[in-house]
Amino acid sequence: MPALKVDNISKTFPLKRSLFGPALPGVRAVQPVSFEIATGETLGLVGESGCGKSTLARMLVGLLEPTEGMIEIEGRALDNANPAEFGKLIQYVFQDPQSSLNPRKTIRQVMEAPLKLLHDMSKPDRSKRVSEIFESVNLREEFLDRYPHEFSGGQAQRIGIARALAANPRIMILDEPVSALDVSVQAQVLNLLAELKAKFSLTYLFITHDLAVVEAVSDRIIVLYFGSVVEVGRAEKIFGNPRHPYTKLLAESAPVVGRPLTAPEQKETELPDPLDPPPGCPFAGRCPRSTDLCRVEEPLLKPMGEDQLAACHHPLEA
Amino acid sequence: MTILSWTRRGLLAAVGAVLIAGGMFASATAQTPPGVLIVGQIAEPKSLDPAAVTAVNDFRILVNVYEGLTRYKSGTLEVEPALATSWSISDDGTEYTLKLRSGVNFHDGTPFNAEAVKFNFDRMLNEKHPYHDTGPFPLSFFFSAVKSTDVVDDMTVKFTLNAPYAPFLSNLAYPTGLIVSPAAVAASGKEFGRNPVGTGPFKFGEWRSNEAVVVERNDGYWGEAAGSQAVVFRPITDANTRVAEMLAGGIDLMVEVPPTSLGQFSGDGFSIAEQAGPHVWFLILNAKEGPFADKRVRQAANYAINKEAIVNDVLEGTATVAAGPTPPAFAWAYNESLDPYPYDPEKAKALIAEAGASGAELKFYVTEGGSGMLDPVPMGTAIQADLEAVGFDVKIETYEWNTFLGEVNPGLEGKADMAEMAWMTNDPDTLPYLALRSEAWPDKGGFNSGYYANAEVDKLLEAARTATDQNERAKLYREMQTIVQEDAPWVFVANWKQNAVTNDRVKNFGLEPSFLLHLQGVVKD
Amino acid sequence: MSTFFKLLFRNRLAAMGAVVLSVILILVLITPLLPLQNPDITATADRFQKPFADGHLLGTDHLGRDLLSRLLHGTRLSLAVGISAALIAATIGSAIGIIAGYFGGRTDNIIMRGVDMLMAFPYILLALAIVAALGPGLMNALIAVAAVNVPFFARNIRGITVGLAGREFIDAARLAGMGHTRIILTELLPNVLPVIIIAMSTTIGWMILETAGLSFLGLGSQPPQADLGSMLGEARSAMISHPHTSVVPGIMIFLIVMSINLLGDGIRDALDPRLRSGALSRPRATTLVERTGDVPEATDDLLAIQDLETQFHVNKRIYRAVGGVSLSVKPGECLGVIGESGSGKSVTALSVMGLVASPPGVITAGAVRFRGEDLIDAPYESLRQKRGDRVAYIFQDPLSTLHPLYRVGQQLAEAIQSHHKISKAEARERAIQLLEDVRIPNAESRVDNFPHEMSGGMRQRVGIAMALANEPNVIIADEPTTALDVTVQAQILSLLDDLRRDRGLAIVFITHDFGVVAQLCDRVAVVYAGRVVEEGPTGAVLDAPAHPYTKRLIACVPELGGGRRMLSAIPGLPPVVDDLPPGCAFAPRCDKAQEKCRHIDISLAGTGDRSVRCLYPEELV
Amino acid sequence: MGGYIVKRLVSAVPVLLGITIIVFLIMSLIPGDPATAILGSYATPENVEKLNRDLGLDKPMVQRYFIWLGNMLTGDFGRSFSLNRPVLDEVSERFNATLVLAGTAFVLCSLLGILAGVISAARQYGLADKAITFVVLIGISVPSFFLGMMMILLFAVNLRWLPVSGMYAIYGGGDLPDLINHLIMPALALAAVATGVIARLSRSAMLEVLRQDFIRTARAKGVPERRVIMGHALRAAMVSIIPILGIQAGFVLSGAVYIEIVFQWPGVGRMLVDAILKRDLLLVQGGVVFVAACYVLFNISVDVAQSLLDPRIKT
Repeated sequence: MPALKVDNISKTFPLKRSLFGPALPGVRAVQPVSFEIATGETLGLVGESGCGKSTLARMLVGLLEPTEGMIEIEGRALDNANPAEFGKLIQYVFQDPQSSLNPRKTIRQVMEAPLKLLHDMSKPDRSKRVSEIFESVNLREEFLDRYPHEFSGGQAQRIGIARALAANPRIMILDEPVSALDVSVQAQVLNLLAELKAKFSLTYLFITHDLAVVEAVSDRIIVLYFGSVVEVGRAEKIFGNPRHPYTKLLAESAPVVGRPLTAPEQKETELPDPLDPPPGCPFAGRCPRSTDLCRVEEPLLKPMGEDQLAACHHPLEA
Repeated sequence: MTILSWTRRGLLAAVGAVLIAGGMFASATAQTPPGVLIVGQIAEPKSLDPAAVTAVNDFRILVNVYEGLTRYKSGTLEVEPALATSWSISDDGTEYTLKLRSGVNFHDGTPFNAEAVKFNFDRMLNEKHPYHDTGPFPLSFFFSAVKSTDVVDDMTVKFTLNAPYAPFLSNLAYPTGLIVSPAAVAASGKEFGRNPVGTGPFKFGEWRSNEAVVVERNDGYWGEAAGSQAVVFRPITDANTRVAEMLAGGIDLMVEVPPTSLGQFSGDGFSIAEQAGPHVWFLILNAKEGPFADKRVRQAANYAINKEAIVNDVLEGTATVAAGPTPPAFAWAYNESLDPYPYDPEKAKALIAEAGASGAELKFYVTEGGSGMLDPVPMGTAIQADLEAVGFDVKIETYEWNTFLGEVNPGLEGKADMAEMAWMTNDPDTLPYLALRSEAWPDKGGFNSGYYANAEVDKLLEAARTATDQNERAKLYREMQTIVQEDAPWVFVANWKQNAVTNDRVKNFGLEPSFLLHLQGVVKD
Repeated sequence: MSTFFKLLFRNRLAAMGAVVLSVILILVLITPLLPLQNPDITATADRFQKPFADGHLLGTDHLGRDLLSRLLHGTRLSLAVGISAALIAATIGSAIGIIAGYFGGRTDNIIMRGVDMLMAFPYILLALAIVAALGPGLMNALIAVAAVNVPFFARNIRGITVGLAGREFIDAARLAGMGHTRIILTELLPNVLPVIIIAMSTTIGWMILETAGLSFLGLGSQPPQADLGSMLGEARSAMISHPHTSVVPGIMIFLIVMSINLLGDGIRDALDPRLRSGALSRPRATTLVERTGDVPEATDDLLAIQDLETQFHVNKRIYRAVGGVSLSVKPGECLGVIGESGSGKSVTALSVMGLVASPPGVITAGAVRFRGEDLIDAPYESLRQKRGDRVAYIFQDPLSTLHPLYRVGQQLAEAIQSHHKISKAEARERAIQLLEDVRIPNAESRVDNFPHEMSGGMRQRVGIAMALANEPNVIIADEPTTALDVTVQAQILSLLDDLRRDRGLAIVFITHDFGVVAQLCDRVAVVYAGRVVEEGPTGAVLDAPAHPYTKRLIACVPELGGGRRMLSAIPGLPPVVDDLPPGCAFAPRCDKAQEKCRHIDISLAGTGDRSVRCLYPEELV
Repeated sequence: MGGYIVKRLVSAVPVLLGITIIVFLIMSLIPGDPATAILGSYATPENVEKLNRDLGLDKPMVQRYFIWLGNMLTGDFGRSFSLNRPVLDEVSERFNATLVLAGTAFVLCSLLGILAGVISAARQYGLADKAITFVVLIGISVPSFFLGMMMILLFAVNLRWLPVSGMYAIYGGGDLPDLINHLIMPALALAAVATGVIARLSRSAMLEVLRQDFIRTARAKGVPERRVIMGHALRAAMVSIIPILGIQAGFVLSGAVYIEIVFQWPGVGRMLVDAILKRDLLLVQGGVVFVAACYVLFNISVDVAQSLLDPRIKT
């Protein structure tokens, strides 16, 4: 049984109805998406800004209600309307650690809230548990009575992780957890996350735009483009051996020491207008391999070799 | 740095512009032209239809544009001929036949005649009259005694009353009896109040809303032509602003000078006119319930209040101490032998102790202003302090005038122990008849809000009203005053001396006891 | 809390307000104990006594009552009314505002429509009508004044709440199992409270004025009770003849309202966390210079930064953001400056043209020479003429660095017109040309776009076009691609590279990304805690880093193609630059550090084009 | 843009309808009635009742509301009891006077306030800043009616520079210089508080903006400082100043009540106060609806101005 099963989940944001015009169809931020995460697995989710990765993440933890589709955790379908129910099973680590902490509350107050509200723990139990968690994220207990602004980005992110752990979830959604951090600190946090995963037998969904990071932490990776999954594959293989042209573009764009500077594409490359999505493959406008077929028919995700799926009419050779 | 020089330049320019603007118009406060008298009024008139208005403020304009059948003789409250040259009264006192002045035309050129008089009274009194809808006519009850008005001939008119009513001729002199042009009413309809036409020494010029009502000399006036070419009535509601305008030369004449400002005008350049009138300022005491149900306590209140201090200090000498319910201005009916209650707090305390009312809690209705109320809040406050000094516990509640009347006129029962009140009347009958008889308790449609009842007084007042001989009436009124003073249903506080200030360009100005403002003879250089 | 008071009293006007208000408050609190006359005893014969009359310090009013006594009792009442009205309005208004702002949608819509209605109703008339309906009296005036202010609080607080409700900690609270009520009370309220307090502190004064206004209209306290408004109202009729009776309460109102306003401003500033960092003070047109010590000699570099020291003076603390940095570029050369956040790389770049915000920034030592001319002590006008003309900047976030309200064409034209007198049409032509130069398609139509109508990559191209507008000699690019997606970043980098080669531009490229440096820069300088720790040709430094920091930093960066793995990390955190340890700033995190490293001031040393600031370098240079 | 304006206008309809209900309810709840006010001292319950019947006030409240609303929609605002003339005539005449006064005061306070705020911000902590801060504080710390009275005392009574009251000279006036002459004091007294508020908020808006990155960009381009302040910074600051102007316009309109009383200005504010006191229901209702409609319209134009200034606002 997978830890998390997502079945055709999608999100359309309604547009404000104009007074005289016809009702508009709304903005589709996430196309129907399905995937599973096995227990103990780390699934990476990469995509550029505006591809819908945060919308997807927020649906997974119940902060946004999906327009359609279903979420199952360990075989149980979740009630979409109740974030507290999600809270016990699945937790979220935010990108900006400072803004995810209430500036007017001490760290202890922040940490105790889920223990009290989700797990109904008594006061001494809570304080014991908080100490344990704090120890496991390598933070000193004296920090507990301080306020969020007294911490650096790295420390604040550890607190954010600790807060998520306090709910004792099965799954953690990590939404760009290190992109606001400096490289020297980024490595510390990534290593910590790996330790915690083993220690608490967690399942991760790791969202980022940084290919090197996602490759370093994930078992499998999903590549998202314009709200749709374009490719899924093993972490160690997907960027070295992309089947979808977009994945290849991403991999080639990342600046790498020792690789000469080239612009992988020179054209005007803007994302399609979400208010007026083009038919067919959303990437067709940027794709060097696109044909008329691509501009008419939306490609479906198809298995391409072992453990790899891609949504492309003209996939790259393995 | 550039910013500095720039802001400095900007600032200089702004200051310069203001100075230039100020300088350019500095001469604009030029003196008003000669021959044009500018009067500071206390409010915008409601209407210039005499039948439709109730305020002295509006009357001050009306009496210069209209005339009544009778009028008050200058300097008195006695009735003399005006548009009626003579009259006769039937023996039973119910038929008044008036001879009208001939050769009088309204400002619109139509002639004044008996038909016009009939039109006027029918319009007010007959609900079926075609122009009754130009009302409402709130003071029509002044003539409620009139059963019918008949044209005897072109210049003779006869009023038939449903009972003898002594004040009738006096009421005809009251502004509600001013005669309007029937043709103009027919022409303007509901808008007649803004297009007035009468027979007076001035004719209506223009009405600039909230700025001025201008009346111009009526060159076709039957009597002596007016001394001014025009009179401008400016409504200036704020007394302070009115005083400032007077000081700054924006108006030539102001009425109702606040007592505290009188000192400003004592020097050269201004003259102050004073005139006692038929006004009495009193406190209604609730004789039905509470401590004032006991006559001794009511007398004690009269002793306790330092009226001298109120009229001389609070009112700066613009009033005299009242002795009883009838003001001395009605000289023929006034009881000279009455002395006001002296200020005697000790006696007051003794009386209160005797009545067992020490420490009583009193609720005191005070108004914030209102017709003839003088300075009601300071006066009320001073009264409160005096009453507290003799051991009462007085709570003031202030109300805006209209609300105040809404509270007081239906009677004080269950609400308050005392209330301020003032009346200006044209006849000694009016106030006691409407406010002291037991038949005038509020539930019977009168103004006896303190529920005073004395059978003797009732009898005297009824007799005085129907008596046609003035000496007989006077005797009855004097007797009534003695009884009422002893019974002390009110605290008699003050009789107002109306005042007005003119600047030194205004000549021949005088005030009338009627509180009306006749400007016919006034000249301005 | 103590910092709050410290901040409050640093503001001299606020302190003055606090002192005046406290004096008034103390006087008013002890009023019943003072040997004052009864404020209600009348002595009409003694009316209108002038101030300093016998037995009446401030004189008497129109009924001969002692003005001092009435003033103090009146102030007591007015303050009580003002404060209670503010409290009532704040409580109700804030509750409405928070509910509307938090729930949003239809609830918000309905509530705010109602608020709009009340606000469209002239508030004095509303107050008047309320008092007329309730009857006169100070209590009712208080209710009226409070009621008409509710909409203002509601609006204000709603605005703040909408901002807060979208913050991530609210999401976090929901995930922690909190319900709406709990979120409103424990998450939102504590954050809105300072705003409420600020709004209240500035409103009390207003409330006192409004109550005075109602008393002026004759609705307010009942005689003989004194409040400042009714005193003013009562004295009005004697204003011309006896002005002191109105001036006394008038001045008291002025003092109270002014001191409350001053204090309110002070509280607002002190509660505003940005003020602590000096963020609410205006940055000058150029960075403040307080240079001590010798000015280094000129060199023949195109642009030379020499022993530059830039500090931030915040309160009593001094942050040495740049602690003696020397860098130089020659024409056509690209110098990379790499470091983590807080290392001082951006401040160095901004110091070049005096663009460090000051306050709090101060340049305290060193020189910046463009073709030998020192820019640090250059007069404003000569510096301005070089800005954008000879030395141009490209900044990090193109959304916040372009003016949101001007069309991009206007912004480009302005860059040219600030230095060259050309016509509007010419400037527009030039702007279009520039957009084409940076390979923006449809430049003709794009020139009339507003920045928000463009994608991030397009905006950054505009930023580059703006830097190129006057064909400068040097471009300082401060993390120009950090906010961009990788695919866009690759395009921008290659564009910059092409431009550099085509035009012989010197570029100072500031970044934290080794990959970017490796691909674009000829030389690289590694900055740590405000100083250059290593410098050399890019290839050499990356292949064989000499400073332990450089080496370990490179090791931290995951490289694509390495698969799943543990990453090496540097323990500890970068130091805060207000309290740098003596010796090597990296020593506390360095596994090779010796005792000596912590004491000696280590200089940048090396041979040829490589140098390193380390006693025990990884490689010999 | 046109669609946006129409949309805003349509959305104002329920607000205005709500206002008619509020004003009608309040006026119905106020004790006392117009008949008492008309009859004055002679108001006996009997006379009052008769007069109320004549005035049509004996009908049920809901019925009266709909009669009033229906008439109003056909342009008939009814007749004022206390002034004995059509409400619409009186209100529109008075409203002009208020517009002149409040409009001038509004322009004054906007210009002076923003200028003061900009100078204050540009010279933060300098002498100009301190001087302006002080003057501005006086403006917002003195009741406007008190300020007005003091101005009359000084400039009209003692110095005789300016006329005490009114809108035009009674004789020989009526032209623009005469109007300006009468307008100076009341407009200044009315503008004082709003100028202070606008100056303070403009100052902080400017300070806020001056910290923004795009100001640094402008400086980095070599834009002269004066243009940085008056162009880039002020333009961006206007985005937060304009809504304040909208709110202050409401305050100026309301504050005109006091000033109109003190300076005897024939405006709608003074009229409404009188009308409330005299329980002149139709006049109050009509007047308030007029003022509110004007305020709502003004706010719509503020929003439109805002959307013209700031292209980021979706129209």
